[in-house]
Amino acid sequence: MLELDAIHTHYGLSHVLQGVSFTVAKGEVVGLFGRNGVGKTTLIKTVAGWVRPSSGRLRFEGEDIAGLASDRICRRGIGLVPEDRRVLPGLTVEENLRLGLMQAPGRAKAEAARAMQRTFERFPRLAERRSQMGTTLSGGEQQMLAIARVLVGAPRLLLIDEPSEGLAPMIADEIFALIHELRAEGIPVLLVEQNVMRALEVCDRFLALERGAVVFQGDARSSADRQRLIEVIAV
Amino acid sequence: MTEILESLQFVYGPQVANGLAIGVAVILMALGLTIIFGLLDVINMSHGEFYALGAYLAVTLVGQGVNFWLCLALVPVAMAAIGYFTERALIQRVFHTKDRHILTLLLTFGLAIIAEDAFKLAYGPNPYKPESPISGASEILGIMLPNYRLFLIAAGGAIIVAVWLVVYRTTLGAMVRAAAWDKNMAASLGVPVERVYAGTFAFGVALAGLSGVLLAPIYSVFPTMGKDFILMAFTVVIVGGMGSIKGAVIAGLVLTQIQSISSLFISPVWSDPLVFGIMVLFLMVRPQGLAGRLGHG
Amino acid sequence: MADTPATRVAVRTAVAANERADALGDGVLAGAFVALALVFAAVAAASGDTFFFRLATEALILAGVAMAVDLLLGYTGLLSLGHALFFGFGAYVSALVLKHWSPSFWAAIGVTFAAAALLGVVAGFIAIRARGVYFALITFGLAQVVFKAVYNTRELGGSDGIIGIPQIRVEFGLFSVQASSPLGFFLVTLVFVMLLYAALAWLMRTPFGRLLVAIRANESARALPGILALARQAGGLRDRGRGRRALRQPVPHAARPGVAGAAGLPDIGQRRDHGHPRRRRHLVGALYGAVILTGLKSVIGTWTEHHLIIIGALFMLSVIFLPKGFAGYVLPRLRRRFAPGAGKPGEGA
Amino acid sequence: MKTLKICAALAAVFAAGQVQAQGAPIKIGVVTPLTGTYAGIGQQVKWGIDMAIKEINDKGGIMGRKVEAIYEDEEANPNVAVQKAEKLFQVSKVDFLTGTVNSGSTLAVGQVAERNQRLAATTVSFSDAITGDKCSPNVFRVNAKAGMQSAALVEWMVKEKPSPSVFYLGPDYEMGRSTVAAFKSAAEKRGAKSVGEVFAPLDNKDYSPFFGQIRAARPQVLYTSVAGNDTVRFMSQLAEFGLAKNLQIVGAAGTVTAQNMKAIGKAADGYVTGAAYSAELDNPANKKFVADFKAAWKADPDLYGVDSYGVMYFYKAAVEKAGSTDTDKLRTAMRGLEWQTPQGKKTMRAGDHQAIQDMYAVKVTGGKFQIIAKVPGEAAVGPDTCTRF
Repeated sequence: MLELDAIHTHYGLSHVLQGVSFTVAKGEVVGLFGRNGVGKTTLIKTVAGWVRPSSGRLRFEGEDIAGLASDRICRRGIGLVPEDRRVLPGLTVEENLRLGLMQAPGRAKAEAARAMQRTFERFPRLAERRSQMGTTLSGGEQQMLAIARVLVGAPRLLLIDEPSEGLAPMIADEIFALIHELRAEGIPVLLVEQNVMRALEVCDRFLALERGAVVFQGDARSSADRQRLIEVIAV
Repeated sequence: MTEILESLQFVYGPQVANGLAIGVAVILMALGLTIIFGLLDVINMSHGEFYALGAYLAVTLVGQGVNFWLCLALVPVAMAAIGYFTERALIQRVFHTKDRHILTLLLTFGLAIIAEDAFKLAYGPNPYKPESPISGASEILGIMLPNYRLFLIAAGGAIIVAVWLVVYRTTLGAMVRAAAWDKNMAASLGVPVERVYAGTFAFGVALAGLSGVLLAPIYSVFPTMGKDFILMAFTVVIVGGMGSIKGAVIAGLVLTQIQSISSLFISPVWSDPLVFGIMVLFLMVRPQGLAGRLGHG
Repeated sequence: MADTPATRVAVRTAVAANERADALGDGVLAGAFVALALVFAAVAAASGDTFFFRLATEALILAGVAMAVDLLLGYTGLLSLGHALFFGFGAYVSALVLKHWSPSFWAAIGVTFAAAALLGVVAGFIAIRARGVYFALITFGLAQVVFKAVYNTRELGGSDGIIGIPQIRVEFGLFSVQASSPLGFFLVTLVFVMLLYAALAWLMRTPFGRLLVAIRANESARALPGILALARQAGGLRDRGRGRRALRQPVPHAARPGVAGAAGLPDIGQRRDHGHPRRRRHLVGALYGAVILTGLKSVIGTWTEHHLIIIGALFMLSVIFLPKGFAGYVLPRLRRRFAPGAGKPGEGA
Repeated sequence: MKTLKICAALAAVFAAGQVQAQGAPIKIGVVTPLTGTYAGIGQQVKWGIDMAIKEINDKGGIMGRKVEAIYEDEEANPNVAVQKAEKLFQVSKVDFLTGTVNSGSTLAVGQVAERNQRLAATTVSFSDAITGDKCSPNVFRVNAKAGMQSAALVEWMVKEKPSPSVFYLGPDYEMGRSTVAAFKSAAEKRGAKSVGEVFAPLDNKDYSPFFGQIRAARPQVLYTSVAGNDTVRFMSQLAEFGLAKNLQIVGAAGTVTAQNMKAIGKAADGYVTGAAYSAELDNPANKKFVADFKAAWKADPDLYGVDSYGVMYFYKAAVEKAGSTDTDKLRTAMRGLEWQTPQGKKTMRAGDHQAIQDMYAVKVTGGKFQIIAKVPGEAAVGPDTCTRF
C-alpha cells in the first residue's frame, strides 16, 4: 500500500534520510522506532509531503507521490496526525473537524454530515466542546482532536507521530486504545512513538531507524525481534 | 444653551457624521489589506492601485452605458480575476523564499509604480467623476448628510459584516484561517493552500476594487488616487492589528473620528501627522496592534 | 545532524575562504567603479559638459544613501522605508548652517554629521522596538510625520523649501574646490562616497560588523548569549540589555545619508528613496545600483514620459529573478574566477 | 535617367532647406510637468507652444531661423526642474527656457537661468513673489499674477454684492496661502467681511469635515484656491451636501480649468473667477486661435494654453526687436515690449518683468467660461515691488 524505496532527504546541509526502504501493507499497524534525531519525524514529513525527498521512490497504492504537494497527498487518502498535534489556532473544534472533511472534497453534503455525526459519537468530549477554540482543549483532548479530524475524512493510511508525548499515562492509555481500535477496523497506520513498549502492543510490525536508514525490521509479536530492537535503539 | 445646540448641530454633529462616512471608506480599504496581510504575510503596497483600477473599471463601464449598480457587482468579479492572476504570476514567485516579507513588499511596490503610470497612459491625467447614482441630501437631527453617503455607510457596514461572516462563520473562512496559521497542517488536512492563497489575494483585491466603485462618485477618479486612502488604511491596519478584521473596524472608526474632530482645533494639515504619530506610538508600545491576528476575532 | 568538530572546522575554513574571496570580489568591483568614474570625469571634463557631471554627482550621492539602506537591509535584514528622512534632514541641517551660520563646507558637514547621528539615535530608539515588516512600517511612519511637519512649517520654507543657499567652497588646506565647478564637485563627492564605502566595508569586517550580521541571524534564532559575547568583543556594548543592543546600530547609517544630504546641497528637498533590491550584503552593489538607476531614469525619462512603467518593470524583474541583487549575481561569478578554492558551504553558513 | 531625377530632387530639397534655415534653429527648452498632478496643465503648455511654433515656422521662423522646442518632464518637482533645466541649457544648448508650472519650480529654474546667463519665462506660475520680492533679472512672466486675478475678482464681487461676508478655503501650501491672503486683503479693502478661513492639506480627499464650519459661518461668498483634482472633490462635495445652493463660489484662476471642469460637472455652474483669459473672448485673434487649437488638439484652450502660445510671440517680438538672441540685448528688448496675443495687447513692465494685460471676471455656465466683467490691466496689476533690478 505504501512503499518507500531508497528515499534520501536533505535538510539544508544535513543528509537526514539516507536511503530508507520499507512497505506498509493493507490493514497493518507499523511502528517506527529509533533514537532522537535519526530521522523518524523527517520520514513522516517526507511521506506527508512537507519535505520533498531528494531521491528515491515513494508510492502509495501503486502511484508515485514523491514531490506532490501535501494537500494532494492528503486527498489520495493519507491522513497525518503530526508531532505536537498542530491543532489549528483560531479555529473551533468543529472547524478543525470540518477541515478534515477537505480530504474528500467531492463528498455529498449529507454524507459529510453523517461523517461529522459519527465522529462526534465516537469522541463525545469533542462534541461537548465543539464551539470551543481547539487550542483551549487539554493535551489529551487536543490529541483526540488531531486524530478525529483525520478520521472524519476516512483516510486509507494514517501517519501518527508521537501521539503520547507530554500526556499523562492515563490519557496516553486512551490514545493507544484508540489506535488499537483503528487496527481492529483495518486502517493501516505508520506510528512513531517514544514509548516503544506501549507502542509495540498495538503494532503488527516495526522498523528500527538508525542514522537515516532502516537497520532492522521485525514482528511486534516476536520476543526475539523485540529484544533485538531494544539493543538497536537503546545503548 | 442654544449656543451649545448650535455648535452640536453645525460643528460637532456633522464632524462625527462625516467622519463616519470617511471611516467606512477607510475601513473598506483596510479590510482587503488586512486580510491579505493576515493570511499571506504580504504587505500589499499596490492595494491603492487596485482600488484605483476598480474605480477606473467603473468609469469605463458607466461610460459604456452600464448601470452603476451593475458595476458594483461586475467590477469586484473582474478585480478578483485580476487579483488571482497577480498572485499566481507574481507573488507566488517570491512567496516561498526566506525574505518573502521584503520581496513581496518590493514586488507590489513595483507593481504600484507601473499601475499608476499605466492609468495615465490609458486614461490621461485628468480626473473623471461618475455621476452619483443617488442624489440629494437628508437632514437627520439637523445634520445634513448626502443620501449617497448614507448609502455608503449602510452598504459599507453590510460589506464589513458579510466579510466577517465569510471569514469566521464558513468552512471557506476556516480554510483561510487554517492556511494563515499553519500552512503545512492545513495542507495535510486537504486544504489546497496554494489556491487558498491566490483566492484570498483575489478576495482582498476584489474588496479594493469594490471600494473603488463605491467611492468614485464621492472622491472622483484619477491616476494618483491610489495614494489617497492607502496611508490611512495602512495606519488603520497597523493600529488595529495586522490581519484583524475587528481591529481594523475599531481603529478605522476611532482614527477617522480623531482626524475629523481634531481638524476643528488644529490646522487640518496636522491631522495626518497626528494619526501617523499615533501609529508610530502604537508600533512602539503594542506592535501587535489592538487585536491579534486573523483568527483571533 | 552531522555536527562533528571536523565538519565545523571544515565549514569555518570554507567560510573564511569565502569571506576573503568576498572582500577580494568587492575590492575588484569597487576599484572598477572608481576607475570608471575617473574615466567618465576625464571624458566629461574634456568635452566641457555640465549636465552629465551633475547627473553623475547625483548618482554618487544616491549611492551614499543606497549604501546606508544596504547597511541596514543587507546586513541586518531590516528594511528602512524612511531613509529619505535622514537624507532630507541632512540637507536641511546643512542648508541652515550654510545660510545662517557659516558658509564653511566643513562646518556644514560636521554639524550635519552630529545632528544626523543624534536623529539616528532618536529614530533608532523608536524604531528598533519593532521587527521585520513592523520596522519597515515604523520607519515609513516616522518619515511621513517628519516630512509633513517640515512641509507645514513655514519657517523652513514650507512647500517651497529653502532657497538661496550660498555656493560653497570646499577647503582642503593646500587647495580648495568650488562646489559650483562640476568637475570639482564630482570629484569631491566621489572621494567622500568612496571614503564612506571604505569605512563601511572596514566596519563590516570588525566585530561590530559581525554583530550586525548576527542581529540578522538572530531574528529567528534568538541566540542572545552569543550576541552579547560578540558585543563584549566589540567593546562598545558591554552589558547592555536586549532592547538596547541594536540601539547604536542605526547611528552610523543615519549619520551617513545625513552626510550624503550635505554633499547634495544645491538641490534641497524631499527625495524619493529608490529602495533598490539589488544590493543585499554587498555594499559595492549599492554603488553600481544607484548609478545604474540614475542613468536609466534619465535615459528612459528623455525617451518616454511613461518611464515609470519601464523602471517599475525592471524593478519587479530584478526582485523576481535577481533577489540577491546585482552584486549578488556578479560576485559569486567573480569569486569563482578569482578564488576558485572557495567552496559552497559559505552560502549556507 | 532615374538617378539623375533623384539627384535633382535631393538638390532641390537641400537648397530649400538652406534657404529656410539661415543658421541653426532657435531652440526653446520647455520644462513642464508631463506626469503627476499637474500633467494636465503641462499638456496645455505643450499644445500652446507646439501650435505657436508651427505657425511661426510656417511663416518663415524668427529672423529666418526655424524654432524648435525640446521638452523635459519636471514632474512638478523643483529638484527635477533644476536638473532638467540644467540639462537643457548645458546639453541641448537651448536659447530660451519656459514651461515651469508650480512657483517653486519657476523660482528654482530662474536661478539656473541666472547661472547659465540665459533667459526664462513662466506662462503659468501665479505666485506674486516671482515678479515681486523674489524677482530675477533673467525671469519674465507673460501671464497674469495672482494679485491681478484677485483684483479683477474683487472688483466684480463688490459690485455684485456690496460688503459681502466671505469664507476662505485654500490648499495648505505656499501658493494656496498667498493666493488667499492676497484676495482677502484686496476684498477687505473694498468692504468685504471675512467670516472664517480654513486651509486643507494638498490632495485632500474629503472636504466634508470643513463643511460644518462653513455652514456655521453662514457666508454669502466662498473663496477657494484649491486646484486640479482637489477642485473636483471640493466642488462636487459642496454640491453633494447641498451647500452650494445659497452660496456664491468664487476662486483663483487655476481652480476650475478645462481639465477638471468635465469631472466637476454641474457643480461648477455659477462659479466665478478673475481671469486673464476665456476661450469665449470676443476678438478675431482669439476666435482664430480657438478654432485652430480645437482643430489641432481636439480640445479647448485654457489660460495655460493661450499664455504658453503667447510666450512664443513674446520671444519672437523680442528677438526681432533686439536683432539677436544675445541674453543682454534680448533682456533690454523684452523690457517694455508690447505684443499681441489672443488675449489682446500685453505690455511687459520693465521694472519687475510682469506682463500687464486686461483682466476679466468670468463665470462658468454650462461648461463654458462666460465673460461677465472687464477690469483694465493698469488697475489690476498693482505697484512694482521688485527691488533687485
